[in-house]
Amino acid sequence: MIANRGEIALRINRACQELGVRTVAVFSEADRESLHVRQADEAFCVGPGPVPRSYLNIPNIISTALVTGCDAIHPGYGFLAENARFAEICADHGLTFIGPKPSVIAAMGDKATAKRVMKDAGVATTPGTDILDSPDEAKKAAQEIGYPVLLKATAGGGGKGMRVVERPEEMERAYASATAEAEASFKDGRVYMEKLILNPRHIEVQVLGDEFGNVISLGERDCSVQKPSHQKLIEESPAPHLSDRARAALLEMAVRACKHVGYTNAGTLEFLVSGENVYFMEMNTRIQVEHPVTEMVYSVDLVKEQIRVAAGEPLGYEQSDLQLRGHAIECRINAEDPRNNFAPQAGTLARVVFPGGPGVRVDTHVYSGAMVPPYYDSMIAKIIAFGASREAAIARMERALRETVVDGVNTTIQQCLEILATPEFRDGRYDIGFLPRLLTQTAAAER
Amino acid sequence: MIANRGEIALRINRACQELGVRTVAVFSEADRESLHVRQADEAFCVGPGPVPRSYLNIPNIISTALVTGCDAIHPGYGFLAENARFAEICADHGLTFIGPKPSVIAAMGDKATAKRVMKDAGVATTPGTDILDSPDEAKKAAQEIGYPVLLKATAGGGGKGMRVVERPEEMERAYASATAEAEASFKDGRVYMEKLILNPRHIEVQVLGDEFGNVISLGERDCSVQKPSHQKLIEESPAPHLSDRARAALLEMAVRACKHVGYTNAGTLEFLVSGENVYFMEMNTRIQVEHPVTEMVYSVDLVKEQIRVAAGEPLGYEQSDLQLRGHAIECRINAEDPRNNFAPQAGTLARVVFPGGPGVRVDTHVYSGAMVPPYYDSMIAKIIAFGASREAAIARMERALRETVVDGVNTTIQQCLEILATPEFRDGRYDIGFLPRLLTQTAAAER
Amino acid sequence: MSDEHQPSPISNRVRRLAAFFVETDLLRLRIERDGDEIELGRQVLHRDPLPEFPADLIDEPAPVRLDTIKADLVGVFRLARPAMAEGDLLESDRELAFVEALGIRNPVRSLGPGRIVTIACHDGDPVEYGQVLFEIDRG
Amino acid sequence: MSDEHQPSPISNRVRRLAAFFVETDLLRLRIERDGDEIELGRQVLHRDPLPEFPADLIDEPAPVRLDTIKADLVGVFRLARPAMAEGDLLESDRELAFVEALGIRNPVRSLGPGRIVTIACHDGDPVEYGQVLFEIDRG
Repeated sequence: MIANRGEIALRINRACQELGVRTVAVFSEADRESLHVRQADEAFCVGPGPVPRSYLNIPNIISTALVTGCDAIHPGYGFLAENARFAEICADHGLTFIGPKPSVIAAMGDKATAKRVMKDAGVATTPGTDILDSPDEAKKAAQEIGYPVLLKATAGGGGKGMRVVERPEEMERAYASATAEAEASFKDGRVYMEKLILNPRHIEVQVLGDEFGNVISLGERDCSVQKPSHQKLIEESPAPHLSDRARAALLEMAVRACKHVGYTNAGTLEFLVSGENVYFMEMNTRIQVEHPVTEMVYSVDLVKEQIRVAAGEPLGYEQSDLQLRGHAIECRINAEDPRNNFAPQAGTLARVVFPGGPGVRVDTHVYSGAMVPPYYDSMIAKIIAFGASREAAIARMERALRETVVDGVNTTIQQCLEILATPEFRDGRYDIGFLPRLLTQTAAAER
Repeated sequence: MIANRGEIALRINRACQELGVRTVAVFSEADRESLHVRQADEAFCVGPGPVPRSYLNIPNIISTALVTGCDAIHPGYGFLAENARFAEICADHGLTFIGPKPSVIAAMGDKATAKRVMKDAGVATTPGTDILDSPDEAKKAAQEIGYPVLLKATAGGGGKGMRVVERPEEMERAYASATAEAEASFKDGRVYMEKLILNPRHIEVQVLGDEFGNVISLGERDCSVQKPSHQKLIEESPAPHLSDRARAALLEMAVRACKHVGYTNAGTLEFLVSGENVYFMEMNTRIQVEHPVTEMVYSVDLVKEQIRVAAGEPLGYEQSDLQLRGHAIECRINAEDPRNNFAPQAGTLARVVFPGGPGVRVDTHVYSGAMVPPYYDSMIAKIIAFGASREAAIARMERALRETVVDGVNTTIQQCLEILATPEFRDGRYDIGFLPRLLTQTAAAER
Repeated sequence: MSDEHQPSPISNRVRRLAAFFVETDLLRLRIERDGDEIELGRQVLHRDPLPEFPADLIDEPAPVRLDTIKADLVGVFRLARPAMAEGDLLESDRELAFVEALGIRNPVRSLGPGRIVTIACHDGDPVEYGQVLFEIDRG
Repeated sequence: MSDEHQPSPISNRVRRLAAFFVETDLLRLRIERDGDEIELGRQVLHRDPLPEFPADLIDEPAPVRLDTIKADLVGVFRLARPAMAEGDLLESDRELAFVEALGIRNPVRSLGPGRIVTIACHDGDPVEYGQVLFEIDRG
């Protein structure tokens, strides 16, 4: 069963169809006309539009899997993908959760625990603390680590419950608002502290593990083009200007860490990279939005591997089988208004035309006439371009974006083209501060 | 300038955009809303819908190139692509024709001449004759070659002016009707004779040559899934069950032949293959519809190479750079009714959804709401699936075809799925008689 | 590359047409000429009293106030025992069936009296959220 | 997974509605109820003679018979000398311009008398097939 919606539900359905696995889709009342409903072998409505009543409705999702006789549940990303309790409930009902063991999800889901575990495995982590009990403890810790520091929610994600603290006198207020926001967002107000690495690159490593203790890494992805909200917009593999030494260190650390925790299935270790310094940030125990760039340069099918590994098969590849070839870039096409702080857009799409031709992959659930409901993530398509070189991949992405037509809502297409045209991006010399700086410049120029 | 329409016009536009070459499209009044018009940098109407008045209107096409300041003309396939006179006219006006020299086009365009030239180059050809002057000469020749024989128009193509003759007493009538049809179709009634190879496979070799005498082969394509009209429907690379010896012989012959005639740019040598016997059939001096399967397994961009070579650059690849990887299959999505002898369909398309995800390439000029005019080739899209193995490519193609929605006209989607499901196709043991036999069986079963 | 049309002085034309139109008893008037198109219409005006409108006409067939009872969770549909049949009268609110999900029997009640018009599922059917289980005529 | 409706006895209902409809002077009658929709209509029947239809009405605005002269080949537009201007009167058929293509001057003629309303291209413009070059008022 596919416990998700949108493009990732289609992605999973594709892998299943190619493996000859029958699929059951779940959908909300708002998604009745969505492609993932049409393309699955069976489809069950599990609730109304709002996420808590449908895509997070564990009883209805489990019940659907049971009444349709499913063997396994693929959670995609978001929603229930990193919910250890959901993974446990699956197991309780004899359903295979396609992901790592619940205990591993739980350990990695708690960021402070994850850091400690990684430290034990010999992985470099950002200087920082365990969970903090008070603003005073925070102040003392910051003194040791050195300002600026970052307060982060241990249950966090998407920048929620995160505060930059540059001076001791800001700590009291920052601590209060970070814990309050974390409590409101995750029902878990606990926060910890990390040294703030100024304008690092966000580089992540894709890993795959099976139940026989085999773990392989599938290179890295540079995801430093992020909106001010820290959401990724453009990703690429391999990361430009990453020294061979830094790359080797990253990949080796990732594999070592996974073996240490007994990691199975697909996962991603996110690192901050500043010069030759590499700091483990967090691990995502699921498939990522940006997995296709890895698939293109390594000629693998990560979702098929997830399904195979979950079925108890050994990995289909050994490390030595994997040969990096060419360069791949992904642009996220979101129904958002980049000129208005990327405000999400809902509505009915008029004409929709996606690009084609050589080296272009499109993962999308929308089509001419499709509805974009207001309840969900604003991403409506991913366009991935492959090229023999980074330059060729950029040129191909530019022509692919120019071919793309999405009428009816504002999108990030033009914003992506603007980013691709900048000298920083073309040179591959950008960090996570790049897009916010570019947006500030553009806004200033327009005033 | 792009002197074509439909998906190949888009294909050429994509290559140009990625190379940073500005494009001018030409279009007929019937194609005003077509994607190739929208995506080119400039677009000029060159005449009304019917082909002779627009896409074959040489004065208007040349004039468009001149008034827009074009340097070169890419003719695509069909229309003016193998018109030696057009290539000469381009040269006369200082325009680079993106293809081989006019003399080579002319030599290969005359099938009897082509065969003689190939024979000279040491290429195995079907036992046969030069141009025949009378039915009596034909009878005498057939006696020597051995029945059954094939009468073929020297200017021919698409099965026009072609007749199977199984017995001497049929010769008189067959000769008369073949010459008459050839005269009517090509204004050239001359015919020649070939031994009829019963149910051979149609295997072709992709070649590329530059102006420095370099010629490389890019493997072969099996195009044996042909409609009763001899039009290809499904193509794949590599050809299944082709022995290493036969493959090596084919590729070596193709390169030798091209060097012999001083071939430049992209071309295809078509062979009939029967067991270990290989017979040269004809050479197409242009890009082929099915070129994407070669692009996918060799990771090359043939159209970019065409443009680069025509600009006087050396080939971007040496033979040793080319590594066959995986398997690719193409299905042609035609606006045709397979249950009614593949009768072409025209009309307005309603909902159109093309497949996406890993390993799937779509080349198309249509979209939801597009018009399919009655004047042109009925192909509206090509879907190409790549897989690590032939089995993986077939599984991927099946899921891609099941994802595809083209409402408003009959298409070949279901027919392609039926073909992919047959034991003959799955085993890779099919010849050019396969699809006609399948259609006969299906029709019989439905009666 | 495009035909440029002079815009016609359409407002004057429409004004005159409208004056003509109100003198007629036409309900709709539509004139097409070249690319232009004018359509005029009005509400129905009855000069004579209408023949009496048959009162039951638009209420045909005899009005049933149909309530649908839908599944509010995913599970397996089971009829309550003793099982009801289509056409059965319900004196008051009662349990008609239940949806079995994760081992729990979630009752489906009639939510008042009425007549069962349709039982839309068979015993043992898997049902999705929002699926119609019963239609009940509230009379 | 789908709502099953009892089909209503629609034919009987339509028959009764139709009987009612012919007694009225309605041109169209449309009844919507729940998902059902019935529409009845008839040709316009005039009981009284129509008021006289103003003869010039649909010919408004003052008729200009505009001819467009289009390019019938691709090339470069050149005005003939002496050059015409918008507003110029043409006594008879004459050469207005030519389209230069592949070194040949292909004349563009006015095809009769009239007044030049628009010269739609500038001297030296590349023109495509079917592009409007002149608009001529034939009076």
